[in-house]
Amino acid sequence: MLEVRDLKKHFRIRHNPLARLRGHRDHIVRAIDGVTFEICEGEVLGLVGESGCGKTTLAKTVLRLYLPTNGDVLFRGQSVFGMGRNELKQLRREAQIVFQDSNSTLDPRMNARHMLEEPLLLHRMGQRSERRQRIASMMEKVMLSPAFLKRHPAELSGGQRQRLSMARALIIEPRLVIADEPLAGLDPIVSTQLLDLMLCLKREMGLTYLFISHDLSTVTYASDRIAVMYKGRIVEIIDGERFQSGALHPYTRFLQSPERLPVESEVNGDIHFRHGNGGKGCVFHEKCPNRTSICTESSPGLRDIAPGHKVACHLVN
Amino acid sequence: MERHQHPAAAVASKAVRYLIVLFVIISLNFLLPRLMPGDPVMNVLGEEAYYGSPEVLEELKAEWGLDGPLYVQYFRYLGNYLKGDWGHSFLCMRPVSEAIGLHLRWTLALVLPAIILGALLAAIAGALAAWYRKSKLDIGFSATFLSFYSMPHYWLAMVLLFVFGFLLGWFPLGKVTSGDTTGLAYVVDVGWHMVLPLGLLTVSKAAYDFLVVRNSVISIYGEDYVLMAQAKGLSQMAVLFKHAVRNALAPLVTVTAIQFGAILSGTLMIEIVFSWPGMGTMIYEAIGARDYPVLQGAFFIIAVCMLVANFIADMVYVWLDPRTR
Amino acid sequence: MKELLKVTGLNVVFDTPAGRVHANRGINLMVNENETLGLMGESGCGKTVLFLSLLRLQQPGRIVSGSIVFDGRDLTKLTTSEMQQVRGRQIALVPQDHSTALNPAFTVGQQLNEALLVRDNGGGLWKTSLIGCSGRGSQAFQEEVKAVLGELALGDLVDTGRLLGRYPHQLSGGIRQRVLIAMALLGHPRMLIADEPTTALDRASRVQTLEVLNRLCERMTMLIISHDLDAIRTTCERVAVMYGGRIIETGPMLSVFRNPRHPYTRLFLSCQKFSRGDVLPEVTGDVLNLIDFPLGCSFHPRCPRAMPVCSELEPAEVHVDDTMVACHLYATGETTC
Amino acid sequence: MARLRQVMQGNKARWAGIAMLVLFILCAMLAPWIAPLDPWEFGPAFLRPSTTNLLGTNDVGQDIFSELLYGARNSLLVGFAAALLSVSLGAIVGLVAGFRKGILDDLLMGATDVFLVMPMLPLAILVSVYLGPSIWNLTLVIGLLWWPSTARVIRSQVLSIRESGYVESARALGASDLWIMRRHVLPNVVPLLMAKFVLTVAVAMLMEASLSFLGLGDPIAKSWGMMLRYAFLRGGFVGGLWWWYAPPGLAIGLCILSLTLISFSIEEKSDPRLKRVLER
Repeated sequence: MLEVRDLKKHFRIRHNPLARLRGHRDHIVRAIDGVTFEICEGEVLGLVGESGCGKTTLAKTVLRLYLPTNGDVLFRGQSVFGMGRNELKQLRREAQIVFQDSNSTLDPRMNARHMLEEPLLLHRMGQRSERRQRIASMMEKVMLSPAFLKRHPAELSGGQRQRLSMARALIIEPRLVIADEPLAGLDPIVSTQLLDLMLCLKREMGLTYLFISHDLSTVTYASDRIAVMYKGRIVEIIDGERFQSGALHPYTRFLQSPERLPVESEVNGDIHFRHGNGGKGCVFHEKCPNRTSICTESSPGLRDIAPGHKVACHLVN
Repeated sequence: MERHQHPAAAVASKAVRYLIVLFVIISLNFLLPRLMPGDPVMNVLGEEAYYGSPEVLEELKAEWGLDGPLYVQYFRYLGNYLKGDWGHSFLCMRPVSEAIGLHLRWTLALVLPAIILGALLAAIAGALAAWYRKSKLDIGFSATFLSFYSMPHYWLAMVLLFVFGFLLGWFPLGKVTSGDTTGLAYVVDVGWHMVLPLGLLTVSKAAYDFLVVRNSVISIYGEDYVLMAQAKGLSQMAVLFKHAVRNALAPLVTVTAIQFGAILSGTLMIEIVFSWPGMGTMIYEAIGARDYPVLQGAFFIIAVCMLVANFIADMVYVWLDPRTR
Repeated sequence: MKELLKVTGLNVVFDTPAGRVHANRGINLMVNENETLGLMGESGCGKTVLFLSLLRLQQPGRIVSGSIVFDGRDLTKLTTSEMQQVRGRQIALVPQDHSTALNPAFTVGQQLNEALLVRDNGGGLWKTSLIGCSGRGSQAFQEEVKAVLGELALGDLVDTGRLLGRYPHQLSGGIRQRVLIAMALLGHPRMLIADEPTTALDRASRVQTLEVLNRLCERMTMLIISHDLDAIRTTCERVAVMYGGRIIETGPMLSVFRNPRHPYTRLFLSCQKFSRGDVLPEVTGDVLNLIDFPLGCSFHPRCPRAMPVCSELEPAEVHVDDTMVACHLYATGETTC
Repeated sequence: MARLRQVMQGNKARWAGIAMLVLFILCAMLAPWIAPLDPWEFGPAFLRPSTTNLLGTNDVGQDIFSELLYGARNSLLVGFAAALLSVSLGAIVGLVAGFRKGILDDLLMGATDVFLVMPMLPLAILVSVYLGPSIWNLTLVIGLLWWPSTARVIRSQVLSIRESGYVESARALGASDLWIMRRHVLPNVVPLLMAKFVLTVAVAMLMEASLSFLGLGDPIAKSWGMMLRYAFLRGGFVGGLWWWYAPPGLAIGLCILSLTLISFSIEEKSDPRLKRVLER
């Protein structure tokens, strides 16, 4: 359904001319640095990685909210970036995104009804009465009582807001939903409830998910396949069932176990998470417990290890 | 996308921007008399010269750079301005730069202390009002400063003069000194003359700053580090004046820069009421006599003052807020 | 074991434009000397207000009734200046959000120095500002800070001198978090309150912070507020569960984790440790808001085992084995009222 | 109860401001009907306040109270007209610059920066001197010089809305630029524009008064600034005739106070940060 081919998104941190004269080079943040994967109709692909690894950029680039530096995304075989006006409109209908922070992604001046009506108006779906009906049934699906229709985002709890965000994305009946950390910042009980709801809606509406999270347990629970991302690259893709026991990449194993890792000397300037390393060496080599000389020199590509299992590591056979 | 800048580069790029502004101001000064209705020659030279004999007029035109094509005039003008030759005042019969030099210091003598004292007053009052929010103290401060903020400065100057000068006779009715004094006596005399205008300016300047400080302290009050400072065991006053006010200073500096024009204008106006021999009085007299070169020179020098103030504010801001470094 | 902190019947309310918020309703809590107590509960259940009340920093909330006895003194009866003596020097706080808890205008060194000055000279404006602002100070200060940072596994990791000259925004989250712990420790407090010490951190820093806390809890009294089960499991001897402004279950950590009694505790724990293939726990209803309480037990609208009595009577605290539960399921004749 | 009082307190200032402003506007509109005398008619000079001349007369015997009522007309007119001009200009520049990033934005903001550091009063004096004294020239000068601060504020607001999560989410739903402008940007900018307008009216009135006081207003037209000028110039001030110069100054001050109160209350309502703090 969705094919991502060698997608790259680099942000250029610009300095002004004077700073450049003083030796400040423009540097490039490689937020996503060559990502390839595909999502099949009806599956849930989980994407895990720590905050700052490029997950959100990936989600936005896939849906053409950012233009990529390189690479292509095919939606049903058609290039997302080559789409014309009408095709793009169709894409916006069929592929939706639920953002991480429902607090800022809902317009503070709109109430729930207006927010749910906006997508319908944008895609010219239904007459007034039909829209009303759709809104009511969507509210029911996400377990919000009709009393909430008049409320503004500030008057809703975090869980309710996130459910409203879901409703807003789903009301135009998309096929693919990219959920960017939908459970982040929610309490365990609320997030479990929302996870349950998301999976219910998937079955009910026949959706395909790209489920992005930093929380291993929810991703493991919900996903058919899991992709692990580190510093703008996918280091491992594996079936959800084999994830717990069969993961091979050292970074995935680090995520799974509470082992201690050496931390880079943080006070010496390198404060922010630098993405990628210009293609030299494996992205994980600085922290990898079992690196060898080849790891610092060449960057490993994703290789098939077993059916449905790809790893980007020199040391895995 | 965020742009990261080296502090020195930031300062340098600011400096470049200000140079451009300076250039625009000089150009504006050049263009205004030529664009405005009426003959530019008359606009620049004044009526007396204009209606004099034709030969003298030609001579004056050449002397004043009004002959030749416009672009030649322009470059000559630009060169003169940068050299410090800003024209000749018809009213007091001397170079504009000299007249301005005489008056500017008296204006600065009022403005600079007023800014510093006003900021201090505002910082203390604003912080206290924010801390005891919605108390009588807060309401009292807010009402007082708001009234001062709203009333025209020169009108307040008249009222003050009437009350403290005429009725009570505590302070002199204007001017800088009462007569021939030297040394310490002179300083004391000037100080005595300064009390009313300076006090008025200080409170006016503090009026707006007060609202700014109060608002920023209130919002800082909600920050975690203030809670943390309290949890550390600092006293209320230490939390307020060390942590909260320290972080309210940066917005205060920004506001001072933005308001510098207003405070300067306020000073110009009250100088007239207090017969204070500063730029305001000079401008007032020049308006009456349609002394265009003086008005243009005054506009130029005040603009330069504002640029300098903005530049200083930028640097102080960087110094105050480590996050901008 | 000696009791260090005992909270009895604490009620805290906030008056907001939307109505009166009952943030804490009759909290009973006890922490022994050298014990670590974990406090769990969802956001909005009143746990933040509870620990702020322990330091009397709950403004604009008001302590309506109840007592907070710390080391034999009732904190609710102390004057403001006496309370200042308690803060930092008796009870210290490690706040939740390391990115906002340090003042952006001062260097790390100045802020650590301030903690020391408060401990030695008191928290007055002059005593802390005149010397406190002026740089990194004396040899003794350097030594002491070095020792504390060493204890937090920061000593070998970073150059202390450079760290002290840095501003908070120049540091990574993990380092900031440990600077905050160091700041709390410099006051030599008898008890440490850590609010969600591991939530806002990346994985590596989280592991390290847990190690640090684990070491600290051997020698200190601590109150750790978290819904990170790993954090509670590795550090706490006892846990308390909070819901709707009340403590609904307390007991030894292992006993509560293995055999949760209150339906809410069960739900809370099961929502965090499900694995692939499990059926997700059924959750109905919404988060409680602390203004309009349901009659009876505040959990009954979401409770899978609610009984008729639950919507009528507020359950009393009942002791079952070594744990205390506030639930009608465990009520025996003599304690219902 | 405490809550009610709180709400009242927040609104009290605004209602006081609105009431005062309405009173002034009524005075201005009804001046010909409520003014007891013709303010241009000469009579006995320097009369003290009495029942016929409520505030006495000036140096040429014109009734000060009637002058005050008629003065409100010009002062308010200049204020509102100049503010309308400058806020419209500023709003257009700000919206365009904020919405069309790139070279146009750079140019517009460059111009705004230049204007922002220019001393307005001296420039206004200079232009007025060249243009000659007239109410309309004053309005034009103030209106054309005062747009940059509005442009700045509007642009930064538009920029922050554009970068906000909810605009991104609308974009993901397929919204066009025009849609986002209409449905998300404008509704969030309007309260700010209102606050700015009210504040600019105050600034323009003060400016008008100052320029008139300096002798750059129309000498025949009645305005509060002109009244202050004559009171100062023709011995009302030196002679201790407080009823001459006190009322116009007070009128200007109260008018500005009322406008300031109104603009603060609009700003407070629309600034969620301040609101959050207030609700803590």
